[in-house]
Amino acid sequence: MALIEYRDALNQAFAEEIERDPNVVLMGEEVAQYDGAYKVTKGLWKKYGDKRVVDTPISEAAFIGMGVGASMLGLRPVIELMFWSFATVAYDQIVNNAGQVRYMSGGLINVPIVIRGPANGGTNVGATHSHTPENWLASIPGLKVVSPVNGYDAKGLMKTAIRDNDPVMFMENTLLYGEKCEVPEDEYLIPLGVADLKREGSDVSLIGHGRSVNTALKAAEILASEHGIEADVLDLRSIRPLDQEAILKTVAKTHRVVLVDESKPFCGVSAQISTLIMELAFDELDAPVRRVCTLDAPAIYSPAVEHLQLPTPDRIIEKVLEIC
Amino acid sequence: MALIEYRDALNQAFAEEIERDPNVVLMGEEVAQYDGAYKVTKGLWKKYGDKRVVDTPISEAAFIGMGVGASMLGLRPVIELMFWSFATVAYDQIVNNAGQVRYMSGGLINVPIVIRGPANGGTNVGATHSHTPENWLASIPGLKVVSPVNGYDAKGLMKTAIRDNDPVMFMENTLLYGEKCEVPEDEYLIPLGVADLKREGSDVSLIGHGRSVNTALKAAEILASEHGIEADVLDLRSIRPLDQEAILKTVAKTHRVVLVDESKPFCGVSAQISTLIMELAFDELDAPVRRVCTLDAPAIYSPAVEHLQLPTPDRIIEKVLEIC
Amino acid sequence: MPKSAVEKQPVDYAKAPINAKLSSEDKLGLLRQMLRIRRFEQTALKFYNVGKMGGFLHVYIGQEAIATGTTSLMGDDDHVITAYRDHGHALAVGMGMNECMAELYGKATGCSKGKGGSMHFFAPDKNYWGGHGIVGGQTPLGLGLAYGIKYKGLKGAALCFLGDGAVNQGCFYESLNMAALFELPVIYIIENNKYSMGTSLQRSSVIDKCLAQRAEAFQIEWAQANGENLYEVRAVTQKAIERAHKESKPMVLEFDTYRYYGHSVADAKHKGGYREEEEIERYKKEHDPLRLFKSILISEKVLSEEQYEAIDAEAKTEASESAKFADESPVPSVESIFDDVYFEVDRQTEAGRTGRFFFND
Amino acid sequence: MPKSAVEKQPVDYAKAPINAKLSSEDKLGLLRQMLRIRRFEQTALKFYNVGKMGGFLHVYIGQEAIATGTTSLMGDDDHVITAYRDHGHALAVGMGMNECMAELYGKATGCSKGKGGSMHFFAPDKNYWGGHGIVGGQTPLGLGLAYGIKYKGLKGAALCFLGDGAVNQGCFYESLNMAALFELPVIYIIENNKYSMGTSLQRSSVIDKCLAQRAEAFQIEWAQANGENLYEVRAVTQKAIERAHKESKPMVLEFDTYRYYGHSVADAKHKGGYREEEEIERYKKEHDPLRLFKSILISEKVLSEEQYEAIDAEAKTEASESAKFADESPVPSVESIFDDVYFEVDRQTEAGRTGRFFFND
Ligand SMILES: Cc1ncc(C[n+]2csc(CCOP(=O)(O)OP(=O)(O)O)c2C)c(N)n1
Ligand SMILES: Cc1ncc(C[n+]2csc(CCOP(=O)(O)OP(=O)(O)O)c2C)c(N)n1
Ligand SMILES: [Mg+2]
Ligand SMILES: [Mg+2]
Repeated sequence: MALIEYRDALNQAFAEEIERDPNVVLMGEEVAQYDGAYKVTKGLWKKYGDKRVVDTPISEAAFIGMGVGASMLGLRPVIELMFWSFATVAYDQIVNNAGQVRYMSGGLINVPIVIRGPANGGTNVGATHSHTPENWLASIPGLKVVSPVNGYDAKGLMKTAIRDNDPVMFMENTLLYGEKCEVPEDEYLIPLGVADLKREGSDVSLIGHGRSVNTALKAAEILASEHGIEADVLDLRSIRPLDQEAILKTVAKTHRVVLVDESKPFCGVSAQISTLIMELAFDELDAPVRRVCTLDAPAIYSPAVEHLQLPTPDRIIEKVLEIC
Repeated sequence: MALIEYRDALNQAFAEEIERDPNVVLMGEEVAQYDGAYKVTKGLWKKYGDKRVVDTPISEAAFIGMGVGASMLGLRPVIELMFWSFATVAYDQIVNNAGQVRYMSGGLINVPIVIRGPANGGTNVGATHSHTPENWLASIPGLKVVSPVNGYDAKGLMKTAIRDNDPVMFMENTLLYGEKCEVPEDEYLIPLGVADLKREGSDVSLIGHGRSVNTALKAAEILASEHGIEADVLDLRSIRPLDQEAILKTVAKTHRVVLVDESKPFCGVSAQISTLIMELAFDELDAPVRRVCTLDAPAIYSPAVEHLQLPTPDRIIEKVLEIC
Repeated sequence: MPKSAVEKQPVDYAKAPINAKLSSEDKLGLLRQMLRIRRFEQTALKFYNVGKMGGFLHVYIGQEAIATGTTSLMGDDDHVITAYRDHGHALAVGMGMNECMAELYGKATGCSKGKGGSMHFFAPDKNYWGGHGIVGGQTPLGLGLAYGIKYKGLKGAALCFLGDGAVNQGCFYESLNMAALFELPVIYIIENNKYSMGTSLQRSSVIDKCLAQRAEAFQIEWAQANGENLYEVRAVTQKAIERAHKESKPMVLEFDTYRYYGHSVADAKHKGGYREEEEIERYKKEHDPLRLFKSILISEKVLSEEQYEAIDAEAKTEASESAKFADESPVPSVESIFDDVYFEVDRQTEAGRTGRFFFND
Repeated sequence: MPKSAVEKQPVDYAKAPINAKLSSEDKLGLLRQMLRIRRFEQTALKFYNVGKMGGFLHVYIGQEAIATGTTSLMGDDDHVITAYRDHGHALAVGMGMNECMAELYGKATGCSKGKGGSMHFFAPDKNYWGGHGIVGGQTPLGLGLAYGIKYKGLKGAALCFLGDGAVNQGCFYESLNMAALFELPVIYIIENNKYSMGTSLQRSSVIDKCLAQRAEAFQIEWAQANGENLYEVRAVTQKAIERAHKESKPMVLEFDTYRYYGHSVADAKHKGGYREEEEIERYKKEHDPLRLFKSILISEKVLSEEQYEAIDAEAKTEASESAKFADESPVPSVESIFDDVYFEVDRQTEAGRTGRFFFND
């Protein structure tokens, strides 16, 4: 085991897959010579050269479409969006070309690409740079969506995503890139569609994905120490495919649920999870499912305020106490 | 009262608002000289000329952004997307420029535009042309989303949308354009955020928007005649703002809910409504909320099959019988 | 508008090496191909109008020389992608009328299992990548095909077709810049039929000589030619393909052409609306690629009237038989709606069996 | 790379009518404006580095002559819109340092109430429409400003600024075609500082003479000029504005310029990474717009060293006072997060009181 940063865990995943499969190519703005805007691809261009690590102009629609087209011929492009927010200028290429071409060809084609980059608020970069598009994209059958909270998961899921034969939207987080965790020296993979119970408890279930899992874990510690409430903390890790069994299991165990989601509440991932529980575990519920989401407005810039727009341990605890 | 088609009701709304306000201008592909791909703007160019009704090149990003920019100077562009599916090539202009500029300017700017066009499946035009983006767009604070089921509502809501000082995403339906209904001769407006109870019943609540309301009404008739079940049929009409009171009222009345939604289930509008009921009316429920959505795959072309991918009276009845 | 090509041009282009080397067999094959496209679509129109199909039907008739001429030059590592007016290209690359007609009928035997429809024909085994409904959306995909070809070290080209209206989608210019920057062997072929739905070229684009000339902004070579003359199409395209193979350089070609029918069958205004009936008639009379090539082959003594009739009869029979095949084919099952969404699910791999993929309760 | 402008060019451009008619007052005003931008940003940098601000800070230093020169020509019906490197344009159109600095601090007294930050300054009362973070996203908005001006029958122009990297966003070309087609008075001004983040122009764009020349593809007039010389910027821009006012025609201008600091403060690689320290030093020494204009005014006997020091001191004081103002200003309340989302809600109109708008339970 080595204690490394989230960004370096991803970096290892890229290096290993580049060496394993000659069809893997990284592309995006500043990913090569500049080492990536957030240094996630640091050193890879130096090591693997122009063919495997490619800088692109600021033309997201063209280079994502290019990746999709190249993948139809068997390449495995791993395409960085400097921010997932910039998916808005390449939306047609993602939704229609990556997402629908297999279906419209009656299964003759598959699109083995990964589109990756940070998708989070909380860094004071304003509304245009703080979108959390996991609900937009997971709502589209044909796409897969992954959102890991730590380096261990990020590496294992990224390697799987690169080997997956369908388009995987991989959502990272600039607030997590610098966080460290233990990552094994030996190769490992983590399947998509398998949630991870990151904390064991029996009184309430906190369910989230991405950075919200950390917030939930913080809340869980306070709930335990100050309120004697023990929380299950379930990390979905992948949103589509979704680990429904793990969700139903924790609901059946605690009968009380608070969903934590750093995206917006309206039609957010939390709305889908809440609905799923309603549909499949209604009778297990001793109380209504509660949600703690990002406050429902565009991301505010003000550093003094934005961190309070995102879910906080306090808001989670408040919700938990309402139903426990 | 006159019995006219949905498309003509919209046409009247445009004509009346063009005459009322010199800042109203219609734009889009084929809206002028061609009378609109679906004849919704028929005769308006002939009558009002080049200044008020404008044909554009196939450049959605540019002409929607142009409309947003012009609206900042006080114009009231009503912009047609030949299909709402084409919003994918103008997504940044809609989400970030129409949707976020007011916020990022601290309220100094407002964007009084309407973006309109059909947003529906069921016409055998394939996956790329059958998107139902109401969940994508309603998930974005800053945007408003409307989806009327008949000509009367369409006219009243369109006139209100044009006068509204925020960006309104107006979602029509090619399967409804030809449907007739009674529309008053005298001017009338219908506010956004007010649902309409289209049928009265006390046993179960069927809630939907757009064309799914017609499907719900058909199901309600069969439920009454064949099963003695009387359904409330609530038409949301506008999705954001949302008439929460009307939803809670019907839930408190029937205690049983089936949501009908022609969009996809994952993070769809139906997921948001289900979650809202969970959050605010959990104790009113005698059974879990059920959903009838479009089958969760890209839109299939096959005319023999696609109509079965959308919600049908049968599937609604099946769900109702599960909980009644 | 191209001057009628009948009088002069054939002479020159027939002499172009790529055409000079054509055997009589080859030439008759090219004629047959154009006839097959026309008869296939006329048959499709007939059955569309009696309700055998749904959605849109965008007919290619009038433009046959372009798909036929360009794709006739393709080698093993050359690839094609186009927009929604895709029947001609599909047949030209060798797809069968049966799977194409069945697709229009929305049958399980269709090339896309009835899931794509008229706008979405595909045949990867024939290097044919569709068939795309979003205007301009295929242009970055064409770039990607070229990227894949180059990445794999193959000598090939990606032929990416688009219309005169599609040139105003921004991703096309993003693609041109990247094609030039990365030196990718993509050939953008603008089929300029003068109209995008009801909008004439003049009302949608500001240009100097032609649309292809916009390539100069990105230092890309371009050429404009008469798309009604199959020899000319082949000669001009051959240069671009050679360039792509030898130098891995992009190029933009523009072919003048014309569609005889409406934008789609729904298009009522195309006659006497946005274009004069007289204009349509003139094109049919003076600029028809089939008439022209027929007269050329007859003057070359490669073809006789009788042969022509025989080939035409064959094409008609093939077309009506494909309609019979389509009509008798089974429709997709409702369950099959969930197939072909995810590769891993279809193959029931470990990945495809892990987690939930579809969310109808 | 522009040859040092010190030796020769001033002579000519100073004589341009638009500059010749400038009073000494005016000239000192222009110098003051450039100095204010530089001192404001240097102060901002200082406090950014001690943690007074969040997010990005894109500094304009080195490019001051462009925002100052172009906006100095604006009349009542001329409008401006730019990208995220927007402090210079904001001050140049007359925004106060206080509201700008307070915005950087994320304070309620900021021009956008602390909601927009560095990339999103706005002042509609000064015809300044931002401040936009999505590269190229402002180019259709600029088109729309021009559309609004023309629709209202006003004689005005929309100045829309973009970077040398932003030219590769497709919506820019869609906008150019529509600007030409509809004859809209939009002037696209490319501030070519040679780099988009760490990518040199050569690695992102394929061009002939310059980026602006791409306008030829749409039959739009263009001009390239030296952005370090305020007189040159004014003279060249004036022609474009006149054209816009008189003929309602678009134009694309490109100004050679250079940014002394990193792309944003986060950009560590800009020195010795993607560009040589020597290059940066040379630009500072030989191509600095402030130095240049100062030397011009001194040679014109309009300015003395003492005056310069006084104006500079003023600017520095104003800047540090704005930092004090920002520091002492209140932060927005958490409740205010829900303000400024919907006009109707903010005004509590009937529409704003009907239905639910926000969805945190
Ligand atoms: C992004 C997008 N906008 C609009 C449409 C609707 N549409 C389909 S075809 C077409 C006209 C295209 O004309 P052209 O590119 O000249 O091709 P042609 O039909 O003449 O072959 C339009 C506007 C679409 N499919 N996609
Ligand atoms: C659509 C989009 N893609 C990428 C980015 C990230 N980004 C911000 S600025 C920038 C470089 C732009 O360079 P240029 O246009 O030359 O302007 P400059 O920074 O030099 O003023 C990039 C890639 C973005 N904000 N928007
Ligand atoms: Mg055309
Ligand atoms: Mg630059």
